[in-house]
Amino acid sequence: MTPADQLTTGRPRPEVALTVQNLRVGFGAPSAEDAVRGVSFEVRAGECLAIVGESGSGKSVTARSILGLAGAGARVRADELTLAGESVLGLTEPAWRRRRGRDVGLVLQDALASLDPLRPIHREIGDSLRLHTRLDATERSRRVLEVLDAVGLPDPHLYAGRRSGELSGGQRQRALIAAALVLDPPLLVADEPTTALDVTVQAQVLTLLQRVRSEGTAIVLISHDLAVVSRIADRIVVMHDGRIVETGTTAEVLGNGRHSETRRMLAAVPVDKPRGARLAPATETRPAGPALVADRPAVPADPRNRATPAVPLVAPAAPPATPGAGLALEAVGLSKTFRGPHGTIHQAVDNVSFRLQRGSTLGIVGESGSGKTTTARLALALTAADAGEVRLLNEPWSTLPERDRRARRPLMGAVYQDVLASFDPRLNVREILQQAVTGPASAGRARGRRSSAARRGEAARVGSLLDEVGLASGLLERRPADLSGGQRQRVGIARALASRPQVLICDEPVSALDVSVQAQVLDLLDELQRELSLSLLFISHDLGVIQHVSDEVAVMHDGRIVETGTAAEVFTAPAHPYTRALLAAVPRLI
Amino acid sequence: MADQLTRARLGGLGRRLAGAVFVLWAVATVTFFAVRMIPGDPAEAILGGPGSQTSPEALAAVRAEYGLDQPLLLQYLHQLGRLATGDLGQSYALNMDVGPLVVSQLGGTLVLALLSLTVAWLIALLLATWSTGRGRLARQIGSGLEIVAAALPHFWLATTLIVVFSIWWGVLPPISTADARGLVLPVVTLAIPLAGFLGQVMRESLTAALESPFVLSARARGESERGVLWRHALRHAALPAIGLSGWAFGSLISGAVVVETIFARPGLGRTLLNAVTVRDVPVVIGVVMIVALVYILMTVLTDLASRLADPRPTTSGTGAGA
Amino acid sequence: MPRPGILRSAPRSATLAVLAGTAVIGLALTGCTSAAPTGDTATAVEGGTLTYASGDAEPTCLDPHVGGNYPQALVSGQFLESLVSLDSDGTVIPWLADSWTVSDDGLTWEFTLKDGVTFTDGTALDAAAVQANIAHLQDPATGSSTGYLALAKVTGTEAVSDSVVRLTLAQPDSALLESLSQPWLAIESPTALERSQDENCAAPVGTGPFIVDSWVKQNAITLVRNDDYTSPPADAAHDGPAYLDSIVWRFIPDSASRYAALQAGEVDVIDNAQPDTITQAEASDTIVHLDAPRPGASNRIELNSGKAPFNDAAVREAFIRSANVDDAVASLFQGSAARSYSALSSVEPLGISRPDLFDYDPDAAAALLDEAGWSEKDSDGYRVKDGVRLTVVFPVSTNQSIPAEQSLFEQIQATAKETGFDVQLTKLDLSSWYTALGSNAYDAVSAPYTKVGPDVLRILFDSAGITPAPSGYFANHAQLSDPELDSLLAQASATNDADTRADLYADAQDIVLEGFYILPLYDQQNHFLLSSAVEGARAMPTVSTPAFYDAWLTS
Amino acid sequence: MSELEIQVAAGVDTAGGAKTAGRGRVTAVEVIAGLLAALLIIAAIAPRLLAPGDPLAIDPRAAFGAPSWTHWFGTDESGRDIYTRVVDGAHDSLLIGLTATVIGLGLGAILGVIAGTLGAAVDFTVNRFLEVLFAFPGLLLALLFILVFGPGPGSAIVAVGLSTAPGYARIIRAQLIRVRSSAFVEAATVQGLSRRRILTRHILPNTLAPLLVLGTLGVGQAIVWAAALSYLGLGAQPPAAEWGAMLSAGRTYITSAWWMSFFPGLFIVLTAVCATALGRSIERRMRHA
Repeated sequence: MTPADQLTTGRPRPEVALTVQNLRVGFGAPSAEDAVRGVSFEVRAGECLAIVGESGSGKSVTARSILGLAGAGARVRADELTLAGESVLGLTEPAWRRRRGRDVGLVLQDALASLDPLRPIHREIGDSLRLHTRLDATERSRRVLEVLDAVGLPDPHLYAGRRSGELSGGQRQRALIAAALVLDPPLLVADEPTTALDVTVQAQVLTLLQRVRSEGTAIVLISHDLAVVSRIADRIVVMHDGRIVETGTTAEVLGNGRHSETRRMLAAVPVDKPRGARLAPATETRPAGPALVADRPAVPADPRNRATPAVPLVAPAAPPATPGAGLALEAVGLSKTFRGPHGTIHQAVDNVSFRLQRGSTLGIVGESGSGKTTTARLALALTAADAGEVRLLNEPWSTLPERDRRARRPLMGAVYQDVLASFDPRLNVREILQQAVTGPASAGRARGRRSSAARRGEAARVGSLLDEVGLASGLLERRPADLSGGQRQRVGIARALASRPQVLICDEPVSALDVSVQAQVLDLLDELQRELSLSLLFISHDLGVIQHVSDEVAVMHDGRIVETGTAAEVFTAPAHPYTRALLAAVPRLI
Repeated sequence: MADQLTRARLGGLGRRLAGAVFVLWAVATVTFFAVRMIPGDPAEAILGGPGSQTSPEALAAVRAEYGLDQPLLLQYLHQLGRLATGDLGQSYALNMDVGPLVVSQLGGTLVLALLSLTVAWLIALLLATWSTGRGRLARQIGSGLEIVAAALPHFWLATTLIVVFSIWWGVLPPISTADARGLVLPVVTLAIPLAGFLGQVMRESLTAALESPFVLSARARGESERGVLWRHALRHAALPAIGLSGWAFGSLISGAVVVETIFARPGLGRTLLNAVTVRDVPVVIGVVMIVALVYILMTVLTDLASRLADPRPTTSGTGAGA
Repeated sequence: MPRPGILRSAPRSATLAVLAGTAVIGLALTGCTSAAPTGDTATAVEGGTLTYASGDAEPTCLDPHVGGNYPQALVSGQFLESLVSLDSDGTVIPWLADSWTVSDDGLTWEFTLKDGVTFTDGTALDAAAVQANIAHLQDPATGSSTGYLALAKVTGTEAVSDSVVRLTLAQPDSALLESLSQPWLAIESPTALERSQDENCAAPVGTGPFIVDSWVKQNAITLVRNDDYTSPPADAAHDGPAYLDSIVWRFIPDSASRYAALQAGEVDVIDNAQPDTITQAEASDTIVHLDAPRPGASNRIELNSGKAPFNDAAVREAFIRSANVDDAVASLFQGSAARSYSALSSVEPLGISRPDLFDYDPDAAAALLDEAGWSEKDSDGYRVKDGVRLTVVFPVSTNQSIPAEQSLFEQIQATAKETGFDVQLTKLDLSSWYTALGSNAYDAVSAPYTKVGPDVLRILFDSAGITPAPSGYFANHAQLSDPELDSLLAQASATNDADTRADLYADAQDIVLEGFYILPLYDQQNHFLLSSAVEGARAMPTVSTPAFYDAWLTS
Repeated sequence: MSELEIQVAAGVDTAGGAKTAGRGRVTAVEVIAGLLAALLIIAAIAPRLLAPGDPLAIDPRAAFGAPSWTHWFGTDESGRDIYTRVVDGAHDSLLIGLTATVIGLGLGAILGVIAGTLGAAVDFTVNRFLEVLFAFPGLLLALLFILVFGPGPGSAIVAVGLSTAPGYARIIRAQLIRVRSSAFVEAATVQGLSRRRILTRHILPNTLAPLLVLGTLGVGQAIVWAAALSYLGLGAQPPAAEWGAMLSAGRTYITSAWWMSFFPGLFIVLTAVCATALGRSIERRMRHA
């Protein structure tokens, strides 16, 4: 980070940047339950308040209500809503407009979409100046360059003329922050500002926000990720179902969270949790009985059911089942290039070799564009490698013609990130699983003439698959589109297990999930691995997840594997500088 | 890298050109052989149909004059050769070269089409901006108007407009005039259905743009609704509609067939319909060729316009005609 | 659809040979203002532009020598002139020729040309010019059909002097003068004729009151006044140049647009007026109706007597009696067309009318059919005989029948159905229509035929007309083959005695009408609507084309 | 692009925008469109139920009657009741629209599937072919077809079918390619399903699922196009009670009897609007089903 100018202009700060008292926000019919139900908090100058909660907790609606942007159909009521010392309750739209940008700035999650992709960033940033000041064009552009320089964008003169699509993820997030800071508002609302970013970039952005705060700007940081907010938040507010369930300093909340929701969230963070440790209450991983079909049943009041975070089910040091019993999957010298749109050549995977021991988990970690998904596809033999070979259970795999490989395909299952897309939209859960159970075998048989016994057998197998992944049989007739994210991923896992595979390729299987659902799925995979002696190739960008699930780890960067080793080796004594940089950037709880 | 890109772009341009030439050649070939499938003797058609009591000598003379006595393949090659040099042949019915005829009719149609395109754009923009962000009722009214407009057949609209504006109220001429008044009804006739199509696309992308995060960002800066609309959303809304302009031109040519006939305007559409009615093959080929040429040109222009409006490198083009 | 005249007019005009001195072109005027030459030239106003909107197809060549069809005649009459003309009684009167003589054997004609006439390109009108025109018409390269046929008997020309030209004929031709009166035999500048055909087609040069100024294809022809004009026909209302500065000759194929344009004042004259607009015009005081029926045959339905079922006269009569034409004509033409009971146009003095034969009488029709063996009816209500339905295949040319006429056929179809006829109307474009006729795939058909004089009967009903020409075309659609009729018609065309001729034609018509070979409908319609601001416009007594030499615009 | 592709593209977003309306809820537009469609179908199958008169019954004395209580839509030049004829015309018009759509959709589906399944060379060829067809915009292809095969209702149907086929083909090919490269097809490969089985079980059903929507949207456009050809005198002919032909016949009398062309035209528009609304509604429901 360049030690640039002050981010702020030294504009005088009100003592209290924001006061919210009993905020209620409702949508739709007046009778409908409010999305935000009586939220109160206060943010002082130079303070960072984090609002944490899972999707649907009401945190984003709260954030937007602070800017009067809850939406056209929203009913916003509060006992008090004071921004920079002035009440903004019942403001007219023009009056709101005069305050937005000047008194409060907003930073959104996806900078690619949050900056107009058709306009150069200097225009986007200059808009605030145009709207709120009387600066002329030269003065405006001077200030824009100033603030771009301050947020650490290299060579502002060059980059100011570019559009968001022409910037890297980190650059455009800086530009977005610059746009919010250009008028030096006393309050910055940041709604998941680092969520889609690679871990190293995320660290840089958090550092930038820290600087902003240290110069006296108040920050309201919205996030689902406790680990992220723990780095910069002074105080944390935990929201659940539209209410604040816990509030306190960062240390208090993280160290001594009292509310079950807080504890759940803390327990679910995989980073630094030993291999085999449960992340979610056992009842949630495989809810017993048909009543538990939802991802998150109502938080049980019974204290016996309370989550017990970080308590390993088995001794953390216990080795995975039967290691060294042979190789499940082996890749030797895999390479793959792709041709770009203008004849450019992109080396996606470059001489990648790895070995997956039977019954163990190999985690492949890397940032976006590192080649991990291509590696997964090569392992699945969905793409032909330019060079190198993949062997399955010590027998040829990638070199077989597809026709011959088909018979061996049942040995390998796959779990996908976008699991919904991996289901034929025309099929319901029963049909999906049935097809998976029948597998390629039925192709040889006379169509539709399977014996009734065989059909009964299939139905039984489908039922037992559902049990294995903890889904109620009531979901059989539903379509995946009607299920929740966690349920879908469970169906995905059930399908992968249907052919009784020995190897499971998991490509970012939990990236799209809320942290507590992620915890359930990770627990489930862990249990299944144990029960079925599965070998897992687990691919993720999330070091925390990888650390938690892997026996061995391979770190990918620019198409190459830069470091391999046991999880313990790689995470405690990283050898490669890139691994070290990655690890340093990982947000941890405190 | 930069070199590679330049070369790739040049290659793209070359492919594009080759593609255009290919399409023109194919259009010429398809048309040539299609019209040879017409039952009856082309020489008779030239002399005015089977009722015209032509003598065998006259037929022979005509066959020789138009090269119809040569083998079909030779005729085809001759035709290609002539087309390559811009010679579109002689009209059977109009007693003049097709090239100058078609070129002389092109202007009127282009003026009509371009004006209609502009007016359609304006109507679509107005309707889209009016009906977006005003709640469900306005959106449904806007969407309903667009669907109805898109379903309006040109011939019915033209007739209805003539009845109301020319016959009942007598405010606008029902035929082309030396001044611009005669353009009003034809342009409106062509523009309204087109606006229905453009508006549907425009309003949907406008809605999508207004719901996108960058608009939220702009609002969070204190941008007014009008500012949001004009500085951000409209440009995004216009993109798909710009991409449609190539198609729009084609649909306007179809419309021109009807509109030019009803409003007695000179132009390609009327020429084409006349030629089809009297089976004046060279004129049909000529009009088809020139329309294909202009259409290809329009799709290239459309692509360029799309790229200007959306300089993002990932733009996938419009696919119109390509 | 308006009727594209290119196609329609070719066969009609191609046979428009005029018989000696019998044509009387009626000029009926309706409406509140007279559009005929009134001699009221004192009040004529000079200047102004008249806009004419034609519903006929745009000519492909403005030189009526080339081809020779009605749309060409319509416009070329404004800038080209003929040697002679007809007055409103049908008498031949001088035009470019002051006088003429014919030898006793009828084989030599001498025409003395008007003095001091020059073509608008400065070329003088002299005997050589007439010779050049006749040569041009007879040159196969010109591609003349109408003029070529009209001059079929002319074998030689000779310039007796500068102003006297002599024509030599192979056989006597009492129709020569009428032929020469037609616009398709107009005299053009020999200098201009030497240009390429394309150039000449774009702007023929004549002696007329207007000059072709420009022709924007598919849009308009602009004509400007010939300020040196000296050669009006003998029946013109004034001398010297025309009153109008210019005429814009537009092509508006759509009849509703055409009328709307007239109503809106965008144009001053329209042709091919539809019946409903005529009715509206007559109710209006700003639009004047000019009715100028064409000579020749009446519009009629011909019944194919060459094959079943119409080879049975009783079935033909039954069909005619089952068709309610009167009500249909009244409703569709709203008084703009009178019912005809004749084979000939009402302007033909030798035509005879037999209203008694064409009553609508479904009972009589039913009785006739019962007698003829078509006594049973099938489930659809159509008559059958020996398992065959009583079907009348009726191809309709959309180019030759205006919409009202097509509706008339539909009404005939509907009324004939009540008696048990299954009339199958098929609307065809001209080429398919000819094909249907040529392959004898019709039982009834309606084909207009324009030809001055009762000799049209010989073309339509002589048994020789059944045999198709090599191109497939034939005129005797009724396929009437009656030696007695053939002989009557031959005698009529040979005789010089007017009374005998009239009797012979009357007998011939009786055979046609009493044999129920045709169902007459009305005269060939030819209606113009004029803005009431237009004064002095008229239809030429030759082939009813409009003439604007005497016309002027009231301000 | 084609009209259809626009309708489809717009429809997708409309369906997205309609999410506020809820999945299963029937909107007012759907009710109206459904009722109208039902009436049109009744008219097409059993016209006498809606209009007991004879559409061909003439009554010269009642010709050119303005709309009145006895003749809701007025009478035409032969005194025929226009309401009866419009009802009666539903059969021909819908049949023409449907047949043309089936032809277009069938051809389009064949071309699209061939292009999407038979390899790159075939895809390339079909694509070039479609490009060439697209260079005959709109009515041009139909006019050319009619030039060759002569005018008439049959020609008009095939001509409209032919000129809409490229649009369908492109939509179907794009859909097929989207499906082919979709994650669930990949998942099926991973399961070890054979190419043929993936094609018949997953790719084709998902590619052809939108045919119903395409067809419904397309019928409206096909009716308008066929009517345009009839109007130009190149399709169905009067006195056939086909709407385009009726409109064409009525246009002659437009200055004195506007109702003769107004009502048939109105029903062309209503049918097309109805088809669009229904197509969108089916689309939305299929998406959420």
